[in-house]
Amino acid sequence: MNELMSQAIDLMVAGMGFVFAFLIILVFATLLMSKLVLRFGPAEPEPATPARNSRAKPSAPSPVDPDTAEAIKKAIAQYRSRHKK
Amino acid sequence: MNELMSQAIDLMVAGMGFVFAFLIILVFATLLMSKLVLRFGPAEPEPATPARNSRAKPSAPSPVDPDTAEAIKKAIAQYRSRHKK
Amino acid sequence: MNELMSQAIDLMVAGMGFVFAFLIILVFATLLMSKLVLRFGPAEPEPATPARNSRAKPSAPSPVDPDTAEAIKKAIAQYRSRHKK
Amino acid sequence: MTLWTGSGLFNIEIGQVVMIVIGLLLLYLAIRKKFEPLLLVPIGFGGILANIPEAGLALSAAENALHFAKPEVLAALASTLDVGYQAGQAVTPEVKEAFKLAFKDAGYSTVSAANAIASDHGYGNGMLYNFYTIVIGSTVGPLLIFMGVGAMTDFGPLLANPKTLLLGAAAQFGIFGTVLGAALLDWLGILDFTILEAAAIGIIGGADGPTSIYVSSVLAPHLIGAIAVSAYAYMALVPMIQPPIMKALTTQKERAIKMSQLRPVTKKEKIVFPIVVLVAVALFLPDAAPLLGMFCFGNLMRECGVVERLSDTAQNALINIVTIFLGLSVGSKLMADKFLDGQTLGILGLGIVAFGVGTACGVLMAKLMNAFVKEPINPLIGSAGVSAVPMAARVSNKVGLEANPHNFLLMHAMGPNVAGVIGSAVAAGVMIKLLG
Amino acid sequence: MTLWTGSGLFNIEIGQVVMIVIGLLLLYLAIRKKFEPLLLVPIGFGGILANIPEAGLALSAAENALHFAKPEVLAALASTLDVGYQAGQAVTPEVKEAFKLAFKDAGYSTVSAANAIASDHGYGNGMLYNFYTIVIGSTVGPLLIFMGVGAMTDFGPLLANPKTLLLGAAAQFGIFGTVLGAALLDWLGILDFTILEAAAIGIIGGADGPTSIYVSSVLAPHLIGAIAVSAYAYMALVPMIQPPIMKALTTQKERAIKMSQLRPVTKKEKIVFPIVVLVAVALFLPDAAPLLGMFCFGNLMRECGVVERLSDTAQNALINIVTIFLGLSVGSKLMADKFLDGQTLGILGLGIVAFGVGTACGVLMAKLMNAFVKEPINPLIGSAGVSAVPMAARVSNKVGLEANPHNFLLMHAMGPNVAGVIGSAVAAGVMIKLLG
Amino acid sequence: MTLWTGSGLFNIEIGQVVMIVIGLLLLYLAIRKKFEPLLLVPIGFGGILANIPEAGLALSAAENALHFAKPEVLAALASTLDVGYQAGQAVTPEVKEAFKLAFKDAGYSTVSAANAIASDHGYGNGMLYNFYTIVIGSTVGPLLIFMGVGAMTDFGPLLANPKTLLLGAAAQFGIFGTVLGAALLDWLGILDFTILEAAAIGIIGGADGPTSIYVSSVLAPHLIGAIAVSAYAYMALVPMIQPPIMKALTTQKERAIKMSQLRPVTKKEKIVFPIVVLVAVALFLPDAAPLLGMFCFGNLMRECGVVERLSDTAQNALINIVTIFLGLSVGSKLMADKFLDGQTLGILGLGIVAFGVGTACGVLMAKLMNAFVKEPINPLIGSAGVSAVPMAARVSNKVGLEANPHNFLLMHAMGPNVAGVIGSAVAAGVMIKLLG
Ligand code: NA
Ligand code: NA
Ligand code: NA
Repeated sequence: MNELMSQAIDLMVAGMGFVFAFLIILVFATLLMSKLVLRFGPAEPEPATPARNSRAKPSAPSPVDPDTAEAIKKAIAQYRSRHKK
Repeated sequence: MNELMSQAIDLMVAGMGFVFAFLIILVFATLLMSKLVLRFGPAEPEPATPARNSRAKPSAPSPVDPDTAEAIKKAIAQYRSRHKK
Repeated sequence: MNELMSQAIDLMVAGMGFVFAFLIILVFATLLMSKLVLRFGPAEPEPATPARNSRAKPSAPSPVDPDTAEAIKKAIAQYRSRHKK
Repeated sequence: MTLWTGSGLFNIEIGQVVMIVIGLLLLYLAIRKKFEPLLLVPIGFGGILANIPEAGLALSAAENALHFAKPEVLAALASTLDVGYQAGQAVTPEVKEAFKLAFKDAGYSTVSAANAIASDHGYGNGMLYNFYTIVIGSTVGPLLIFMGVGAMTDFGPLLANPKTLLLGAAAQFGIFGTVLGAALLDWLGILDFTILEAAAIGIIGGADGPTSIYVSSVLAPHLIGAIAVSAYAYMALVPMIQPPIMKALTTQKERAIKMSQLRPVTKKEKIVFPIVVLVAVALFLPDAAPLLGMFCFGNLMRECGVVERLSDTAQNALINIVTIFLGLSVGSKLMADKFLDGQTLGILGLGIVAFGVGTACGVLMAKLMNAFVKEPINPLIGSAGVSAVPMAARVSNKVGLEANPHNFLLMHAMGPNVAGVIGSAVAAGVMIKLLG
Repeated sequence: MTLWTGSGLFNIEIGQVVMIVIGLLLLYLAIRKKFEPLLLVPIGFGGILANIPEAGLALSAAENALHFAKPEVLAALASTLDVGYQAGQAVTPEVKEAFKLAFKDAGYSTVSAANAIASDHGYGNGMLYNFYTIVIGSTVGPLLIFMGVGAMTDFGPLLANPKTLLLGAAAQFGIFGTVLGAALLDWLGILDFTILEAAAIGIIGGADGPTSIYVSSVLAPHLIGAIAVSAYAYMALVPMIQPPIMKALTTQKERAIKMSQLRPVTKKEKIVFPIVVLVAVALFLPDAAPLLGMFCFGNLMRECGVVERLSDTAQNALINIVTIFLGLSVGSKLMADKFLDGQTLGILGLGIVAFGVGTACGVLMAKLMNAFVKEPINPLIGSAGVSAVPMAARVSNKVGLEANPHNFLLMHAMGPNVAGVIGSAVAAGVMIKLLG
Repeated sequence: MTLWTGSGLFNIEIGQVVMIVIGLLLLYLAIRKKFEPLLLVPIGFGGILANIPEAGLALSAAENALHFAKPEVLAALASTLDVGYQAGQAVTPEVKEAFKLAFKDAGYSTVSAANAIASDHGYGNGMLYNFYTIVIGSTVGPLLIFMGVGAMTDFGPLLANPKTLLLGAAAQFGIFGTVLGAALLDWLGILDFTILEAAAIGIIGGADGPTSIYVSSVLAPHLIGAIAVSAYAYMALVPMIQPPIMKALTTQKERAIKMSQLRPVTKKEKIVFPIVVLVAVALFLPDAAPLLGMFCFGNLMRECGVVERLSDTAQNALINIVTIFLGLSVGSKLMADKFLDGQTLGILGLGIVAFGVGTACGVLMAKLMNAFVKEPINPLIGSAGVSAVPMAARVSNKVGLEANPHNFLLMHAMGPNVAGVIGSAVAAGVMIKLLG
């Protein structure tokens, strides 16, 4: 087994060891944080919003959220139809 | 009285003197400018718009001014209510 | 006739010659391209959109195209009028 | 094992812990207390990043090289930094100190030479150091913010009543009074300041973020962190700082003075005004040209009505992008060795004095003017002269309403409010002219 | 007192006064007369800023150092600039001249060395100088504008009738004809031009802002101010310049020619076209690759339909930001010593010739083509070949309507109009290839 | 004639033809097949630009000078690059090779010196070279993208079920397994890799674009083109790569496991979480500070609710601008001599292995966790741990629906999905710490 091979194995051991260590710490830190926040803080629950966390979403630079935009479009369409007749 | 002290006093005298001199000149320049503009220019009065000159306003990158936006929102709300029934 | 003059004439000959050569090639390349595309591609004709290709158009950073914006404005105006009475 | 010896926990110093806590405090104030969040969120976060041990995000390539202090690298740097060190010589703390000191006092050419050598040895500038160099070191950041602010500013109320410019002038006593205060602290031997430092601290009295950052980056870059933080913090505290002073200096009767409706201002006047200011600057104070020039440019783009798209960008995309980098860059100066000393406390103390003096002088100036003008000015709008746009104007309005529920001063206060911005930019120009 | 001796009024030179007036004139034309305001507002304002006495906003660190000419600084610069000056020697106007001349003729390395020395002595680059170096010196600014223009351009009409590309070719005679004109002025001894200057002036005939700025920044940076100003000014004047020429060269009957409705163009063709252009450039004219490459990239982003958000940004936030800095940078070249001489008048005179020749050749080419093609072309669309998008196309349409109220040429004119953009970019590439 | 001898057709090399075809292929995949178009359109286009013969858009000033190899320029460069060449000596291909090799191995100072000399002789950096230096060379580009991604990321699902972080950890086996794979190829003598190259290739397993670009720019810049392309390509192929593996490793019964509705998460938790992550990074892995710091900063701006305008800009204008330049910069590394060799094939091969291993380990980890936790986890969400946000989570959801039409896993899969981003950033930090 050549040197690169052993380096790679060392890197894997150290790397995965550290990744797990770090994320396990983070699990406990997060659980603790949530407990503290929920203990001392008015609970104003608010559902996780999946729609927004796509990183590739082609959102144009406008702050209007999708369904408002949707509504605007409908409103306009309707306005136009009313406008024609 | 040490040297820094005297420097500070000199700075204050020069500074405030200049600030007043400059802004007094600006007062007269502005009065003159307004007189000239109003003399030779069709007077199309237009009220100062306070709403826009907050520098900290979290205006999203949209050219729509607040009350138009307001109106849009109302329009949508109204559209929706009409839409439901 | 001085040297600059002859340089200018050379530049003109070479330049216009090349410009024409290049754009003539481009004419044929484009015709060929169109033929190929229209041959091997489902033809989904779509009219050229003049409205958008003004380079100086002061389009605010919003994806709404002019006449939609137009419509929005009208819609709002109308809403307001309805709102007043 | 490298991972452990290279970890933060293993290397962290007490100073860094304190600074990280301060960063968290700034985030708390910004997010929970709404203290100028647009700046204090990036500043606070940048402060934390700058104090992550071993990461060296706020250090130049050379500083990172000196931190790790490999003998061969030190040997390579020795001649450039003019430090007596031979290859192979032991790297004692004293040696590292000597190198760091030499680098701190080095001039432009030496610094770039040292950074080049460090780069040759594989060290790079920290991310925040690059941000600082590009955004603040070049002074372009504050100027672009100022351009955006100009594009958001409506001079209408000022044009309707130009004499309120004088209120904006009077409030600048806050700046120079604070310089005097700093000198006093120095005289009493409580703290040491140079005139440059005193002037940079004074600018806090301008109650204007970009101006403070611009001036301190020119006169005393090492204080920029403390100065920017106290400037923004006190701007957020204006609603608490000003009212007592305003009430103490005015009678109920004065506070109840009603001011006549402002005349409408024509578009033309608004277009010509920034050009008038620019010409005045060109003729009388070239050193204020960068600040006021960009401010007027932004305002002209706003008012001229033919470059809407540029004005929109200056007010939104561009100013936001610059704000993010400016905030992180200021945060990069929140480092233990520079921030945790008496001067910072002095700066925080003097900062509140600055706001107080500015407020008081604005109010008194208004009362003084009432001795001369026919139709009286409500002295409460004088306090708006410190700028802190638009907070200070809102305060004038609020206090006015308490005195007389039918007395709306907001529009009248906007005049001195924006005048204060011009005033402190002029004061900044004078300081840079005389000291820079 | 420093403030007075350092004031603008005390130091202003007549040249600067004139240039400031010219800046104000540009602002007037841009705001009141709507002359290409997106560019001329920043250019005019930048021109004023560049001429504020003592501020040195458009000067490099070294130029600022030479302006204030402190003996010790001159001594430090002497060896680098290779000027015979010993420390202590009196600083006569001649000495200052010698230094300035030496700096003007210095190469890249010498310039950076001199600036480094000036920085060591506390002088910095002016704000506008930095903008110019980054935005135009690197040529990135015009290229990004060109990318944005590509993202705003619809090649549909051109694809529907590709032979109109030839009209875009013919109009480029405006460019080379102007080069000839400049050479003629030189021959007649009226003005002196080098071939580089003549070529840079000729590009005004391209009637395309970014192309003009790009070419002059490569071939004759010292003329960039005059060239950009006259290019944009004449683009705004197209509705006045073109119609008489168009009418003079066409009969009423020709002007009334109706052209058949353009065929619809498929999305696919629009997507493939920019790639075809790019490949043609790669094969035949690499020197046009930066300009046409970015143009095609912008157009591909627009048409491909899968990167809407990038296309939006290229058309708005990004192009606006670059436009602001590009305009100010061009303005920084409106300095008295460079702008106030015969060449500028020559450039303004030749510029209008360029537009005229281009217009004429476009029209004549259309008439020539009518001798060969079966269905006739209305010669009025030939004038659109000078580009000046979309103004020139609108002019063709307007003149056409005068001749025949039912004759809408706008769509037909858009073809040669955008072809003109490609044509002048190709001409630019040829010039850079042969002279650059 | 210059135009012909300078044309692309006359000078093009076979390698460039192949690379241009590859660029066109990338555009086809991006536009027609929707393969991560936001990155692959700019990368593909940049690749074509970089391979335009004679244009030298991706070369530095010195490389351009060496390409044209004028004797006097070579003579000027000889001493700096330490190549034995006298003025006047014939310029043989060997000589050019010698110069190019010397430049390739040169350190920072030598490179800048050589570029300065080339600039003195009128050569300039290519446009793409400048983009690369500023955007990737400084590492700022990937970091800003990461900030924007943070501003688009919702940690809600992760906070509702933090133990899914472990799935994000397990999936990182993909990274280190690939390093092992590369080492194996080297051991078997099939290809040669250094440990740095192997590590950079491994990061493809992180299935995260900016992280891959950041790590390879630090560890193996010459491979950045191949690594970025294969990372983005495989991210687009996730819907094809993952399902078979997921099905092979799970029983129908496991895939049908229903998971209980996630608890609602409070705004406060979302605000505090990025700060918790930042502190953990500061304490345990400073080398991940740039990546995770910017990521957390973006997320804090998103969640804190007081800097909406900054968050909007980070998610739109800023990230779009950076994406355009980042893509073109990556494309500039798609040059024949660097891309067309065995290593690239190896990288493409290893890349798919990386995704496979990561997917498998994520699924297996989920099954392992089921042995310990009371309420069972559906192992299908384990595969989302590779990140590739949000594609991988959608895949988990889709496969889950096939097994049980009433089983919506999307929200549950978003937890490990974003955990995977943190996981690979941590892995990146470890690699840079141990090898960088
Ligand atoms: Na102020
Ligand atoms: Na043209
Ligand atoms: Na990952």
